[in-house]
Amino acid sequence: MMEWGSWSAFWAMGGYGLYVWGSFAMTALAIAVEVVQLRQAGRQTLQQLKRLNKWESE
Amino acid sequence: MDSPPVLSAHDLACARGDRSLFVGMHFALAAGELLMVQGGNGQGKTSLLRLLTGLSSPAAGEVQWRGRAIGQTRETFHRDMAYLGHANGIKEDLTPVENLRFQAGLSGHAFDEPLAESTLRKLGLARCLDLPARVLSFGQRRRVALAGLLTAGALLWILDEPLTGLDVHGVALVESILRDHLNRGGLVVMTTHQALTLDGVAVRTLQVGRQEDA
Amino acid sequence: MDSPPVLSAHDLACARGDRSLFVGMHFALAAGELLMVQGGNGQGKTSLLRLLTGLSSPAAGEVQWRGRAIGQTRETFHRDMAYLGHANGIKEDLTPVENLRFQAGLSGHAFDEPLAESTLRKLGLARCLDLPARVLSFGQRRRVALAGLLTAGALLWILDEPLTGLDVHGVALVESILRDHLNRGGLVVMTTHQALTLDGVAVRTLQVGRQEDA
Amino acid sequence: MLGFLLTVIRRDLLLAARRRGDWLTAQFFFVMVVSLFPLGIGPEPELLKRIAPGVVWVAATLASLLSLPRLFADDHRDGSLEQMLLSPEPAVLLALGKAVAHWLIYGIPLLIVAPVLGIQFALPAEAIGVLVLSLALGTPILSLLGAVGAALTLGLRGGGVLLTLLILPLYVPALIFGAGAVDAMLAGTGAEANLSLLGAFFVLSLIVAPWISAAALRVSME
Amino acid sequence: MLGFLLTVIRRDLLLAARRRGDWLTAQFFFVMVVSLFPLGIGPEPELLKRIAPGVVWVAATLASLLSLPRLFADDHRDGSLEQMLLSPEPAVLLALGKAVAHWLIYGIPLLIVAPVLGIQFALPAEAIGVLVLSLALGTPILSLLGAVGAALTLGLRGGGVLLTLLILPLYVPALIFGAGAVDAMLAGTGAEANLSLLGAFFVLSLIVAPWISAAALRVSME
Amino acid sequence: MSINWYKYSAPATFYGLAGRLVPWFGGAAASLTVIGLYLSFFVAPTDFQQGEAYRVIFIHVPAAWMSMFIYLVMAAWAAVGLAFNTRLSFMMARALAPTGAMFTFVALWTGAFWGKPMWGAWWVWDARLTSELILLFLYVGIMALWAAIDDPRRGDKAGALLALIGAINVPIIYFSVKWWNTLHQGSSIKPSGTSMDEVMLAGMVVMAIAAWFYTIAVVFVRVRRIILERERHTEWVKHVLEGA
Ligand code: HEM
Ligand SMILES: Nc1ncnc2c1ncn2[C@@H]1O[C@H](COP(=O)(O)OP(=O)(O)OP(=O)(O)O)[C@@H](O)[C@H]1O
Ligand SMILES: Nc1ncnc2c1ncn2[C@@H]1O[C@H](COP(=O)(O)OP(=O)(O)OP(=O)(O)O)[C@@H](O)[C@H]1O
Ligand SMILES: [Mg+2]
Ligand SMILES: [Mg+2]
Repeated sequence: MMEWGSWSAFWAMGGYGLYVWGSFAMTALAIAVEVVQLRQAGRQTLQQLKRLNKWESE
Repeated sequence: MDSPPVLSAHDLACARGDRSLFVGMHFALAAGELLMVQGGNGQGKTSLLRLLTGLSSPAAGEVQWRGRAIGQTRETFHRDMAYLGHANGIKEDLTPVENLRFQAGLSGHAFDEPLAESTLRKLGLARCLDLPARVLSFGQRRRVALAGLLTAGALLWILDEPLTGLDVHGVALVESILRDHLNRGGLVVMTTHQALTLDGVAVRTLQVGRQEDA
Repeated sequence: MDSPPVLSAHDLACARGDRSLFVGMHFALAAGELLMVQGGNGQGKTSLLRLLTGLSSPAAGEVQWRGRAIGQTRETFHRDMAYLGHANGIKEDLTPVENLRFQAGLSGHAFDEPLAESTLRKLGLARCLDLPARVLSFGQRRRVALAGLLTAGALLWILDEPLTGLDVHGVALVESILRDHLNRGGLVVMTTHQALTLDGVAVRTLQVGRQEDA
Repeated sequence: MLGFLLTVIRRDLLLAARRRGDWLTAQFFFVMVVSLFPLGIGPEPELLKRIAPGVVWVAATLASLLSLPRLFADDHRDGSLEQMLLSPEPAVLLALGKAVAHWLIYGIPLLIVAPVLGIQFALPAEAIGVLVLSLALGTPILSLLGAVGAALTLGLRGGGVLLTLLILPLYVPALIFGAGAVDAMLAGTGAEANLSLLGAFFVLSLIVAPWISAAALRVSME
Repeated sequence: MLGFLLTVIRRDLLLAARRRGDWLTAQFFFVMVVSLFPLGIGPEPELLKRIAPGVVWVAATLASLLSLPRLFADDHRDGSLEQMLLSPEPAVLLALGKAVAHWLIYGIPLLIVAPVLGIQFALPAEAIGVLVLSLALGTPILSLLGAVGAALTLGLRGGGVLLTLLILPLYVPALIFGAGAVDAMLAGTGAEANLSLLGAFFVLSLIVAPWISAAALRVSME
Repeated sequence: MSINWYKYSAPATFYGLAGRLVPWFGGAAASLTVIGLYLSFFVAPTDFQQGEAYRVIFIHVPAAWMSMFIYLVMAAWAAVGLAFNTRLSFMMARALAPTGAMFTFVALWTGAFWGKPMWGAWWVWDARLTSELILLFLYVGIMALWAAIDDPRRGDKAGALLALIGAINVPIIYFSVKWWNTLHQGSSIKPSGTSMDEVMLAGMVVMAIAAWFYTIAVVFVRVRRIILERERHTEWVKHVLEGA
């Protein structure tokens, strides 16, 4: 905490906490959503393709 | 053994634009009978069938269902009747099964999914159950419409050229379906320009318009 | 007396969605010959015909017109070809004559009004010349589309179930029209599920898809 | 009865949902139409605030005009409208169900994005509240009256004139009361008067419009 | 070549004449949108004058959006689009002809009513002149780019709304330059810069858009 | 079995290659993000004008850059696909769009969260802001078009055409900065040099590179999924599926 005397000062961001953390949080959220969605879609696709291929080879 | 007429037309007349298509048409149809409406292109077969369904109203005369004018007994009549027109009445964005589900819902029956699927399979659509109707072939779409007819469980079928676009297997299938329906005491009013072999069932014919006219 | 092929397909393959309809299809058609494409509903006849017109492109292989791929000689090919699909391609708001007029304009011929009228009359539409196509019957609209085909004066006709909705007179008329066209050295590729009597002309058949499948 | 109504609604919703993200598309549509005005008019916030209610309301009207012609036309063309009219249930339920489904598809997304649009135009919070309220009362009117117009013009040649002359003037009161409510709020005079007029108009349309649409549908099918 | 182009145009004009209602809807919408603003905003002449160019331009954009979904859809459905693509003439002429016909049907009437609207908003005469000029250069852009969107969305569900989503971003420059020209005139800085940008954009669209629409049409027919 | 199926088609080769690269790019993105965040919060000094609020810059600017750059890359892939009809190009274009839209959204959001303390409004109709909003519309439009078309071949081409014609629009919108007097600040990194504090600049650049690596990793994962879907009838995909 070289610059920010304390954690609370760090979170307060000189009174702009809402705006700074609001921005960073939304960015983190957007990235998290993208990554999670990508994983789920990937897993779903694999399952679906396996099912389709099995179904077709019958 | 004359059974009483279930569907009858009395002195029916139809005009489209300023052309009179037919006047004074009479017929009576009893349970287990098929009425084959005959006539060349543009003679007024479709117009007649639409009168019978109640979608349009005649210039004169009336259509009766169990002795009452269909306008007065609309609800019962529409519960007992199923119509297949030149248009298939299926939604292109829905799969065959979904189409049947909504048709059932709209005509107020419970939907029996296994029955619907087996009907579709019987009609040769086993490989198309998951496809939207838009990508189906012309004949396959007609078959979906026919499946809707079968699952509707109606007593009276009004069919406007049901064979359009069907291949030979399809035609044979429709013949056997019609035979079953009639043997179970159903009624059919239909048109077609193709030859149909329907032995063992009571077929009446009705000529619309002048015969020599194309 | 083997005449050289005018229209030929080489190793054609077609896939719709993730279903392969046919692969390795070959045929060659000379002047005066008719190719009857056979197959049940949904086997890929329409898909094949659309490949032949150039509207869609094959997954593999190519279609040749006078020995050149149709993609390379598109203009000539489309000048020589006329297509009638499941849809009629006529505007409902225009009268039959107006429809033919614009069809001629769009395919770049001069429009011959007396010829167009006499063609329409020959097809049994004498009483419908002043009606917008919307009020015509199903079969009458198909006849208008056929009249468009006749007035187009093309060498190659690609016809997808031209008999849909036609009455018996209509079918006979189409038979005689086809015979004339072939005798004049024209080519025809067509499909139909109805029986057609075409004696005295060279008919080849081509099976699409598996035969036993509905 | 209720089952039939619900089936009609569910069917239209499913058809709309078939194109994934249809709903999202509708929302972006509103944001986009509304964003056009500042582009044309210029960026001054005071000016924009003044015109905001009118702009949002015009976007709502446009969306309904863009989508209404297809309300019955698709079903008419593929023959399923015939089939629905041949159902034993009364046609008025069909007309009502269609209008409700239309509102769910195009009205609700507008309600959801309206606050965002309000923020873009720097409207104060209570004005945004009134805006949403006015849309909640007003967009069903657009769907209900629009269904009448769509049914009347179905397949009719030159009937479009009738639609225009009939429906757009009917939309005008909704527009005036709706935008007026927000304006009044901004001007500090209270939005109740406008909102209750809008409410009355809504109840009236709900009672009358489905019957007229049903009758018009029957006529169009002849 | 020219004969083909003229046939395409004449055909669409005839069809529009048969269905007069359609284009009246768009005109009526245009006039209505523009006339509603004074109702919603109040009668201050200075304010109205400020927003007039933007409002007229936005209304023109929206009116063109109303009519675009049907540009190719009807021909697609009844199979005549297939027939036209099978013509020996190049598809780019078809796309161009369709866009020109669209402009004749929907653009020209806008030009005709625009002066009336200008007077309603108390615009000075020279500003009205610039307004008409900007519309004369700009509405063809709307038709040309709109044809691209219409071709891309052919046969897709939710056509109108999806179409809007696709082409409104493309309309933005026309809107900015068009409304900007009149604004500049009102501000006394001269409209030439904006008008010439608009002109350049028009030429660019005229050259590029028909090719892309033609390609999109072919893709849609596959 | 040691048959190398991957040799047989370009997407197959790429599938394997992308799979091997993903962890590297992902790892690099993560470590650069950590470094960048450290620079942003613990090294970069407080701005004398804006106070701490300026720290939004460390995501705002990289996100804004990425949003535009990804669009151009996507349009380039689309053009390549249309010109040479290469399947892989279309797949790349499809894989890029969601990430581009995500960065556009982030740029808008962070801009709004910066604008509120600085300008006193969440949103103003400034040229830069408006153009970014329109960029989002372009992305969403293209994705909506792709989603609306079932047939992949048709969808590829239609989306590519739209991406291309939209690309013509991007510079036009972008330069509209000049036609309006603008509240948003102009480019501070110019060919002639920079007007910015060096630490700040370093933080921004590190974050931007991290964003790039993240994009590459995510796009590779996505394109691998698309490849599998598209090529599911080929032998090599069946092989892959059995392995998975
Ligand atoms: C929703 C609102 C905003 C949007 C959409 C937005 C958009 C953008 C875009 C597209 C860029 C990249 C421009 C370039 O590379 O030249 C950018 C850069 C930048 N923005 Fe924003 N911005 C917004 C709000 C703000 C605010 C409120 C501030 C500060 C008060 C700000 C400060 C900056 C700075 C300093 C840059 C870097 C410029 C450079 O160095 O090139 N932005 N913004
Ligand atoms: N407004 C009108 N003016 C004049 N004639 C009309 C008008 N509307 C319809 N017709 C004619 O009425 C007839 C309608 O026939 P309908 O559709 O019932 O024939 P159809 O027997 O079913 O023929 P198809 O076998 O071709 O299906 C057509 O001959 C049509 O030309
Ligand atoms: N996206 C898709 N996925 C799977 N199958 C598809 C897809 N699109 C089309 N098909 C199938 O491709 C076939 C297309 O057939 P086509 O229309 O060429 O048949 P046809 O031989 O002309 O039949 P008909 O005699 O009924 O006209 C149909 O079986 C249809 O189910
Ligand atoms: Mg008929
Ligand atoms: Mg077919």
